Amino acid sequence: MEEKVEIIATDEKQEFIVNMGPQHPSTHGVLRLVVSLQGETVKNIQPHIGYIHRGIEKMCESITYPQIIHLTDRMDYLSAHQNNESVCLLVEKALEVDIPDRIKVIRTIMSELSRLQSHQLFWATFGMDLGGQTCYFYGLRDREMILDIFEETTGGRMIVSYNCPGGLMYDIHPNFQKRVKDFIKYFRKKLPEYDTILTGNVIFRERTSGIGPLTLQDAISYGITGPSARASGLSCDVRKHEPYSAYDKVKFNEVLFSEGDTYHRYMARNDEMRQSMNTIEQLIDNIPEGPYAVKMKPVIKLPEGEYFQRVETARGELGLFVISDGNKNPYRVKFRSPNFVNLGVLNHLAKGFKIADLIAIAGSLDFVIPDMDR
Amino acid sequence: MDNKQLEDFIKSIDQDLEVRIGKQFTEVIVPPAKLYSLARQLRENEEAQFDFMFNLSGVDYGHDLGVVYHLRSTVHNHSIVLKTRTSDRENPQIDSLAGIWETANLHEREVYDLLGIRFTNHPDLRRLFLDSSWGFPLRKDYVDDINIVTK
Amino acid sequence: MRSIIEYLKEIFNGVLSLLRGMRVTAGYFFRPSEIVTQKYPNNRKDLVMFERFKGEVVMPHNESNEHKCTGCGICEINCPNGTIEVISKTIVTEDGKKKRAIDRHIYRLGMCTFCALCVKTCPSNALAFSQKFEHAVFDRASLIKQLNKPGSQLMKGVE
Amino acid sequence: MRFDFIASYVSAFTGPWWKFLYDFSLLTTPVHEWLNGSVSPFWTTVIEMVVVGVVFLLFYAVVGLFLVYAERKVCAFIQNRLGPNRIGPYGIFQTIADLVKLLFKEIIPIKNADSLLFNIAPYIVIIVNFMALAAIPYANGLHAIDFNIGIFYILAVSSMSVVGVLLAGWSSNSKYSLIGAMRSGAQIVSYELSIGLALITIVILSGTMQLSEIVEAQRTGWFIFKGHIPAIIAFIIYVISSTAEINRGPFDMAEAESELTAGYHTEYSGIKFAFFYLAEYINMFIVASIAATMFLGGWMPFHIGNLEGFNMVMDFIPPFIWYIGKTFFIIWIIMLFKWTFPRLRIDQLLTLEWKYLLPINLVNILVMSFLVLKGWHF
Repeated sequence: MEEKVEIIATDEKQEFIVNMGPQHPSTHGVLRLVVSLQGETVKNIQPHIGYIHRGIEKMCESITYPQIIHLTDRMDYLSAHQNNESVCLLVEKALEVDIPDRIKVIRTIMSELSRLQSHQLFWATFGMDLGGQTCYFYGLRDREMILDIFEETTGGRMIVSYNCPGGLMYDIHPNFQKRVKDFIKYFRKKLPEYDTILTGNVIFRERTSGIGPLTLQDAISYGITGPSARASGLSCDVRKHEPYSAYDKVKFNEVLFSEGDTYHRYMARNDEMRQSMNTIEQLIDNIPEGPYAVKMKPVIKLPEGEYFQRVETARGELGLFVISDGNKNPYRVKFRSPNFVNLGVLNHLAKGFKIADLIAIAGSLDFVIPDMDR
Repeated sequence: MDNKQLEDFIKSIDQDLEVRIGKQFTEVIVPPAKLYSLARQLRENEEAQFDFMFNLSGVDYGHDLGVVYHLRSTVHNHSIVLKTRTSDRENPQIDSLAGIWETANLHEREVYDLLGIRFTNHPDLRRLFLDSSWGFPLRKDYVDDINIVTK
Repeated sequence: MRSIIEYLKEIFNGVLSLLRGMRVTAGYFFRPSEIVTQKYPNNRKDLVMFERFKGEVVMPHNESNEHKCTGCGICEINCPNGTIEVISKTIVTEDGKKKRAIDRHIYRLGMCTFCALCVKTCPSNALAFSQKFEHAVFDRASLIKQLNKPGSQLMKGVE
Repeated sequence: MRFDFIASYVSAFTGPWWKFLYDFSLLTTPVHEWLNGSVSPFWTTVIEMVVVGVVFLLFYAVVGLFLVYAERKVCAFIQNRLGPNRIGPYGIFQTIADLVKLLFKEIIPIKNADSLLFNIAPYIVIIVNFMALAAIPYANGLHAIDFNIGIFYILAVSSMSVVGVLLAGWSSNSKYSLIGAMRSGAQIVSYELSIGLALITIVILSGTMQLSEIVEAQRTGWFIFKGHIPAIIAFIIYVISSTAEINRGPFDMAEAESELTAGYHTEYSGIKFAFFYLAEYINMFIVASIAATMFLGGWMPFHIGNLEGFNMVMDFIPPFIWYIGKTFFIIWIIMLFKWTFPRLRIDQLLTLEWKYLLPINLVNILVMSFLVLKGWHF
């Protein structure tokens, strides 16, 4: 009798350790998850990051503020516009520069477009993580149109570097408004297709609903932001709480759910696509006339002090914390990147679920690895 | 609570704490010894309820090493900044707040990795991005002849 | 009985949702006109990049091999990662004054991050982006380019 | 040696030569008789076996390569892409080029792998495929072996392929492979049941297990129409569970790309990987063939009862074309499944089988038996 008990005890200790990554089809980059399994059930996850740690914070200490912008492009490459904007807003706030409305409106449109393309890519890769390969191509097909808009105006597709302290690098392209309107018209037709293929699909629902639930308390304690937190009911949209650029002039809803499972994290992003389109539609015809950039000093020096700027990227709140000693280089720059913080909750969410659910949960948190490592 | 009320609130907790009202946030300078108890009170006090830590950054002030905590309350929607610093560069030790806010866990690992500040009572203090062959690159006295080229 | 009806309803709705999805994909299967991919190297001739596309930094020269670069080095200062190196020389102008002029403008394409700060800050608009996007080469050394053409001179009227 | 059979060919060609298309026994019987007359019966059997073997080998390669190409093209069109388009017109030689590449690729030996099992696994899968292919009626008279328990034989043989998959996963000393193989084992064992029961529904209707007779019995109408509601339900269940049986999406748990990289064949390279890859497609061909034979009349043209005129018109299309058409229609549906649906989770897969397919199947068999007893079928 005693012997039998002992065997069971040792069996429970026997963990099957699987290394997921750094090269794995569904970690979306070089994230490495050391997963302890018991059968198919996940017992523990240890994320190992740092495979593309580039030391952006250290690099920022030796370059000037306009030069920081091109590094922020490379953190969360799907929210490049918002990342750029955080630096510009911080510098403008510190120097108390008054920004004309035209710049604000264009920045808002660009941010929303960039959120839209990020969520499209989320939809695409989430579908692929769950095994629906076709979603990936439909998502990319539609995202390509936004990238074309970006390319026409900014010259870059993902790495846009469009904002600069005091305004924008160039004025919008003459075709910009027409193209955006065409895109919205096109995408409003295609979005129901997304729902038919994935959202309504019975397999998809079974795979996602009830998987990896995140309670409101946990979301707050783990510091989760963005659509992942809003699916749990945490109202954390910086665009609502601390409106920057032209967000105080537009009407949009903060998408909130209370369930917090994988399905609702997905739905939060899905609904945000609609909200983004509404926001763009409100602004695209009302871009005020004016200069596209304010004349700034050739060498930008922030007054001594500490500055903090939050922006809402597609994945959550990006905080930019800068300590300036009055030089043209910042003394210390800290990026509070949403992905890095969201990674912390992965173990908590996926424990006790199957290995296939781990993929779904990690997919629904929508990681961008370069943003974690910085 | 606005910045002024927050200042009074902090003073009511501990008279000796230095409170500054900055451009954006009320800043509290805390000695490392008092950090944990103050954080605990800020988290649990009904009036304050700073339940959301939205940033934690380690700073090398040249002589001192410090940590800056940005806290917010999702209930009352006010923010506060805690600052702590230690002058021990050889073995800097600061209490871990991972037991109060779960998100501090990863943040503190990052600070340990890049600045070498040891967080006592941290559940899992390992290096995060780099391996042990590196020094602490975010310190101002970090030297790397190969990778950091200055002209 | 009710549970059996629920059971059948569940199956019916599930199958229906699957069929709806299949209708979308099968629809695309029968509409090859909506294909978006291109046969890339075959359509090189009609590929037109957007005019603002940041392909690589170039220094436009006019017909008489003149450029606008004065060799001031602002692009080098503004470049965040040392992509640009301006090697200047001192020349004597016609009226006998000593003047700084460009000797070689080195551009390392392999390091460039296309932040556009050099093009943006150049006081004499000497730099521009070309729309070339096929950058692959077999030798890393050929990614280091000299932007001013040999024997070129400063355009008249540019200070 | 007598060369009489040549005379019969000549007479056939001077007459309506296209008769071969409608009855392949016109082509094979003279050869068989000539061989019987020339050499001893033992050698006749040996020679025929070799010839049939070579034909199947060629058939295997051609069908496998074509299906790989077809899948790439189908999925490309579904996904708004062009698909392979470089080698040959519309890229039809793409898979041949891929095969040549795989033939020349190095076979990487795996450290600590059980080399005997590791090497043997792909061959088991291939052999199982050949055994199943032999019993399928391709056209009138084009049938390698006509067992009286043909459908039973195919079921028995095709379930062997799981052995190859399990061996591959176990022997390659990789955790991903092991998980993939274990999933595959659980999956095939459960779905074997559904396939069997769905086919038994039709066997009840036809009253025989011999494939040639099953096809012949559909001369007056395909079973899916003859058996109406229960036959249609059985057909749907068969298509779903056969998709699961051959480890294809949405049931591709065994190779689940986004979870297990490539599942049981993660560690295979070169031609051994190609074997697994081809076997997957031939498996698809086999299950589609069985579906076509059992539900859609095999090579039998589309007939409506005693409508002579209509049946005559349909008979003009050669049986082989009918067979290929039906098989590829089902293959297309299976491909459409894969490229539309997300993957199920392993426990959902088993839930689907045991909670939904199995009860429906059992009720369906009851209904079908009742139907046959009462004679309420067409």
